Amino acid sequence: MQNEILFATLALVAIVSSIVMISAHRPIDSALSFIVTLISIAALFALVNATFLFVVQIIIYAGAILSLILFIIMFLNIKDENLPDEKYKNRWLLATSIIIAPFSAILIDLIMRSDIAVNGVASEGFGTIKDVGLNLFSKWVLPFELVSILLLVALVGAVTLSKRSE
Amino acid sequence: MLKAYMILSILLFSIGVVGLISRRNIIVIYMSIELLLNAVNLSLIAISADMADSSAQVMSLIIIAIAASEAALFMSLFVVLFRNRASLDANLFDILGNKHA
Amino acid sequence: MRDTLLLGILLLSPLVTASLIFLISLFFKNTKQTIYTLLALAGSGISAAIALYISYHSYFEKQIFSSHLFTWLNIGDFTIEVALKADALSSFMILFVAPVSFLIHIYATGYMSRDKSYGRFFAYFNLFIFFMFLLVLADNPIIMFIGWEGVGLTSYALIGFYFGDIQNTYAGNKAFIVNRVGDFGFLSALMLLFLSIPSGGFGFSNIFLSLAHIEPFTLSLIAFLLFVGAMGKSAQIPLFVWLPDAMAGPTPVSALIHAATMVTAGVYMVARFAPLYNMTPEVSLFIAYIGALSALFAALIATKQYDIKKILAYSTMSQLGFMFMALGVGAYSTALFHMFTHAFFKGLLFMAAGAIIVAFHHKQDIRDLRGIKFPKIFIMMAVASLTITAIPPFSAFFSKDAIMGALYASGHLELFAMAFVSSILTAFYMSRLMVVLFFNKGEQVAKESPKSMFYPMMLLTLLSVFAGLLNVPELFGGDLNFSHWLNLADKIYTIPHAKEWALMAVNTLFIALVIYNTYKKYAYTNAIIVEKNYGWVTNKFYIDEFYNKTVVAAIDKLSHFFEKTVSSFLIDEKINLTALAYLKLGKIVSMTENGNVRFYALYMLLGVVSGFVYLYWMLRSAV
Amino acid sequence: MSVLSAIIFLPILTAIFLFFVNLHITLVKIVYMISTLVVAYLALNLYIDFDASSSMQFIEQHAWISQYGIEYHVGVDGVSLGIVMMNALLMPLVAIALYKQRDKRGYWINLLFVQGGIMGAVLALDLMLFYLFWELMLLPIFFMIGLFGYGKSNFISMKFNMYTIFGSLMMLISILYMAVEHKEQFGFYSFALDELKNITLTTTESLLVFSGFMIAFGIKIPIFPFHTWLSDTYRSAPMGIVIVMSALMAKLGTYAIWRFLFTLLNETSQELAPYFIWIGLFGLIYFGISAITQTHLKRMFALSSASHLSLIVVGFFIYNSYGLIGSSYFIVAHALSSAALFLMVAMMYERVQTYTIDSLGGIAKFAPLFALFFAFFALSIVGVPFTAGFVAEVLIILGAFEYDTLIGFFAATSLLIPMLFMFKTISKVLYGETNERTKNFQDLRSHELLAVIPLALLILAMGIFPNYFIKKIEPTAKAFVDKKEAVYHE
Repeated sequence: MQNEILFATLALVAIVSSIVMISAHRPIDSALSFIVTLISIAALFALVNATFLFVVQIIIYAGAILSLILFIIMFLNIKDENLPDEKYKNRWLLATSIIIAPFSAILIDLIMRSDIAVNGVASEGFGTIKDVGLNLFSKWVLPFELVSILLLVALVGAVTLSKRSE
Repeated sequence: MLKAYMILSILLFSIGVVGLISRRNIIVIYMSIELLLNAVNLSLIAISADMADSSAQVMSLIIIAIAASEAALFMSLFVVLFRNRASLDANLFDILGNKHA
Repeated sequence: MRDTLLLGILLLSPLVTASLIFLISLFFKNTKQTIYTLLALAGSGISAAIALYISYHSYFEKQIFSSHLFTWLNIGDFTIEVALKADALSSFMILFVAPVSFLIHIYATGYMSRDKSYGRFFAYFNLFIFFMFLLVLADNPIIMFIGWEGVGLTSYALIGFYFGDIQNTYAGNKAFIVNRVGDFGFLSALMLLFLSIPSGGFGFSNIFLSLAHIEPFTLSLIAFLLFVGAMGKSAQIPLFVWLPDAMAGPTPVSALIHAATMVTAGVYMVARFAPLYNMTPEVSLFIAYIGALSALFAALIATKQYDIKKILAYSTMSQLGFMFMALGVGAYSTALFHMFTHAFFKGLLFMAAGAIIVAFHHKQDIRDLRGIKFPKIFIMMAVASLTITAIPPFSAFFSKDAIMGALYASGHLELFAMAFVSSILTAFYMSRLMVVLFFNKGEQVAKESPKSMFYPMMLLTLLSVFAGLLNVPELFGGDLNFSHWLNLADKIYTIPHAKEWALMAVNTLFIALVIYNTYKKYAYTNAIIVEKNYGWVTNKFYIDEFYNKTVVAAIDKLSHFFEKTVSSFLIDEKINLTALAYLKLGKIVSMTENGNVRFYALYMLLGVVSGFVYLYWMLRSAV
Repeated sequence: MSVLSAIIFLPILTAIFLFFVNLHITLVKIVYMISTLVVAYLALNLYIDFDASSSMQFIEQHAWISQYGIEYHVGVDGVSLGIVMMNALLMPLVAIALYKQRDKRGYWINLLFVQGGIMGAVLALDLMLFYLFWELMLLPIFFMIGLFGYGKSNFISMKFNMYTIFGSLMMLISILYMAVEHKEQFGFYSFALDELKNITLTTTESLLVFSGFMIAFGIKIPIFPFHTWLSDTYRSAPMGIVIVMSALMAKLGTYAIWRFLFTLLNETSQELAPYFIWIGLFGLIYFGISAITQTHLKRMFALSSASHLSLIVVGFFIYNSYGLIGSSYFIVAHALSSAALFLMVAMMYERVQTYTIDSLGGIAKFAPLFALFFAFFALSIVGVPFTAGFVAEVLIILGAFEYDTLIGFFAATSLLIPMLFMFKTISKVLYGETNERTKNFQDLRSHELLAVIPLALLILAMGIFPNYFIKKIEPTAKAFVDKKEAVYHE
């Protein structure tokens, strides 16, 4: 029961903050509410014993990525006149929501009606760093290596892009 | 519990899509994309917990890594775009269309 | 073989000389006129000689010359032979057509001698008589039609001969177009005729044998349509409008076309189809009425004309009206006989007019030509005028009087009355012309005409005087040689001699009175100047204007309507609009491809959602 | 390889050769001349060898795409022979007359393509093959108008192509439908004319299939109301193409009606014939009257062609041997006359640089030869005696009278209406006063004479001795009429 209440609260927070994120006019507001979303998602991870991912989520997303965003916002020194004039923002939001509503509704309906839960019994130490790490370096070693290359490429790309062209 | 997680994931995903399409501010668009990834991560974690298999967690770990690299690229892109156009309006970047042909 | 040779040479010598003249004049610019003269005269001279030979044999020995050249067309039952046949009627036609043409040729060598286009003129001229011979000698109506059309075509070229002035060309156009209206009727009639007769060839003799098989309505329709053709060619109401304008051509052309050849083709054609017309009395009567109306109408207009050639043109139309009256009441050979004499005196009149025109520097208005001194021409023209007014004993007295007698005897007194009035009017306008020209004070003295113009006129004068003797009625002790020779399906009218004498006397008396009065009015006065020259009669009853306002304007309007309204506006614009709509639609659709990635994402979303909804719906209905 | 294949493929192969081998323009013209002359020689041989007592002959048949029953199947009969002859004859003459005016390789290459395309379309007896050639002859025209045309040539060439391709696609649908029906009824695909005529269709089906074909042919001819591409296209197109279009391609439309519609959908065609006769008669009068007030010479002749083509359509649809022979004869006669007349117009344009009728005049004064031929060809279009057109018109009118008296009268207006605009044109162009433009008008040069004299002689020969030529058409007509009778008695 406690878990359910906790889940409900966190879900509500995640949804509300993400709605605020997509509808805020200024990017700084979006970023701040996005942090809230990310943290609540991290908490939801923790709720299902994914402790390692919980930590990763907090550190990488809420920590690194979001601070990068905030840093960029600051760095670019965005003024109000630099922001796009989104006159029809609300209409767009409404219209897109209506469009996507059936999509969500159908998926929810399907999930509600189907019996997807396996209810596996978690072993000791499930979701810990050891568990995930073993898995990562045994079964998933190739994707891991590929991701490292990807990160390298991204690094190089980022440097190249932001270099001023002569 | 799994169903609840899935539904939440779907909702967050939908909100991300709405933001992605509706907003013209590229920073918000970027954040919407991150939200999509997070929604997926959420469902992966939920499934992982349900099946008691940590492979899905590895997947989401990889997704987070990819998101990080993406973030790096996006940030440099923002810098370049803002430097060139002095604006964050996604509508300005439409050289794909036939207007400039 | 002899027949083929004779007829072939008769027919081809004008064609060959015409082609030669054409080629020479086109490719050798500095050819001497003499060569053209020789060729032209050779062409028509040979024809004339053969024509006389044939007529001689036909008249005295009742020979029929016929020749089959080649098969023109042969499709199943439809066989058209190019065959020539000189029966009595054809021989009679060539008897005056060929010699008169020859005389006009000689005359033309003088008349045209200073013209730069001398060669071209004779090329057309010879071509014209070639077609005329083809018309007259053809043994089936299709070949006749070819000649018929060819005559119209060459007359177009001849009327528009002085093409430097576009008006002349338009006159030619008018002639051919109006003629073609007639041809439309003619050809339609031939088609109906061909389809109505049972198979077995389309020669005249076969047609006449089969006439009995045709149902009466079709027969009347055919007869009527044939006459439409004749109307066009012989300038009868309502297709006469081309005739006065046709005076735009050189005078020899007027003499050739309007005296001996082209305009008489209609009369010839009706006479040729005499068996047909005998079976359709109502159409015949219609012809008679048209003829009477034309005669009266033309004579009336001629009384108020001032152009010497136009007076003669209307006079031609009027005389043709007489002929059609005679044809209408079935007096075919009488009509043909009038045509015969008409060829001489009208040819002479035109030639004399031409001589005057040449001598007086192309003045044609009789008000400018008052009191000219031109003694030789005067004598000849006087003879011709007396002939046309039917004063005895000149030739037209016999021919016209026979027509009057036939009209009277046929019982259609209204026709007779109209003919009588026309005849009186003829006397008036001819004597008016003569008196104004020669019996007035004036200083204009002409040079002598060239010999080449003079001698043909001399010969025609003699013929005008004496040609009547060839068909003297019984009344004067003759025996109607011509009528017996022609042997057409005439209706024979007999009236008591006393009545005939009375008619003749009254007629002649009236004519003499009119001539006397005209002399009194116009001789040595300025009556012709003060005469009112406006009003309905002078303006030809505004017929030209009427046609211009109705037919011509209507066609122009219709053309604009078709082109601007129907084609452009109703059809093309709508089609272009359809194309434009697609273009607009394309623009609208391509607006979606605006290069803005989030729109692409939106489309993707739309696609995904619709896919989802569709799958879901399928799933639900499957369950 | 039979003579027909040679006639079809020689021009196409020559064109491809010229396209890939970059020769000097003079050499291109020489190769063009050689190729067309060889085709003309082959066609002449064909004409001589053509057996005047039978209908379809010189048949050549090879399997091609056997899976779908598409064959290479060609043959010639009395009607197509005329078009083949005209195509073979006109192409070298066009070059003789115009060789000084055009110095672009593409011009001559495209003309060769057109020639091959027309030959193929005329001779094809397999519907797929026919469709292929039918499209093949369109494309070069598209390029030629676009590349060498006058005025808004891009728009016009687009419009022309849209129009014709729309029609062709309708036809393609009909062809495919028939092939599929054949598969359903007989178990195998076939596109052969002889096979497809055996299938049975319901009334609705045959009406739809008929309309598909008829739209394609009607646009190409053009019949009312598909004519609005016509005058613009003629005005804009370069003269070589105008000649091809008026003399050959438009005729191909009428020919195709006869060859395909009357064979495949005989009964439907006969049922619908009255409507098309009236459309044709209406077109005859409509186009003729429209032409009267035209001021642009090429537009006027375009409408004049359309008027006569409507008469040809009437001739075919009246469905008797006079009409058929008349129309076939008219196809040839009109091809000669209109090609010659357009050649004259091209020569005139070279000298005065204008097509406006009102700005001309008095040409006859300094250029008697030009005037003679111009007037002669114009008159031959009107159909005066001794020209080929007269014979054809008489036959068509006779056929029309046999069909129905009223229709006969309307058909006989073809004596009147063309004359109105033609005489107006002759007068304004040749006669009257000379003006600035026409006062230095040079008479025909010898190479131009060389081009027009054969045409003039042929027109005369066909007008004076028609029987010799008609004998070649007659068996075809007879077979056709027999077939009609057979349907009639069923």
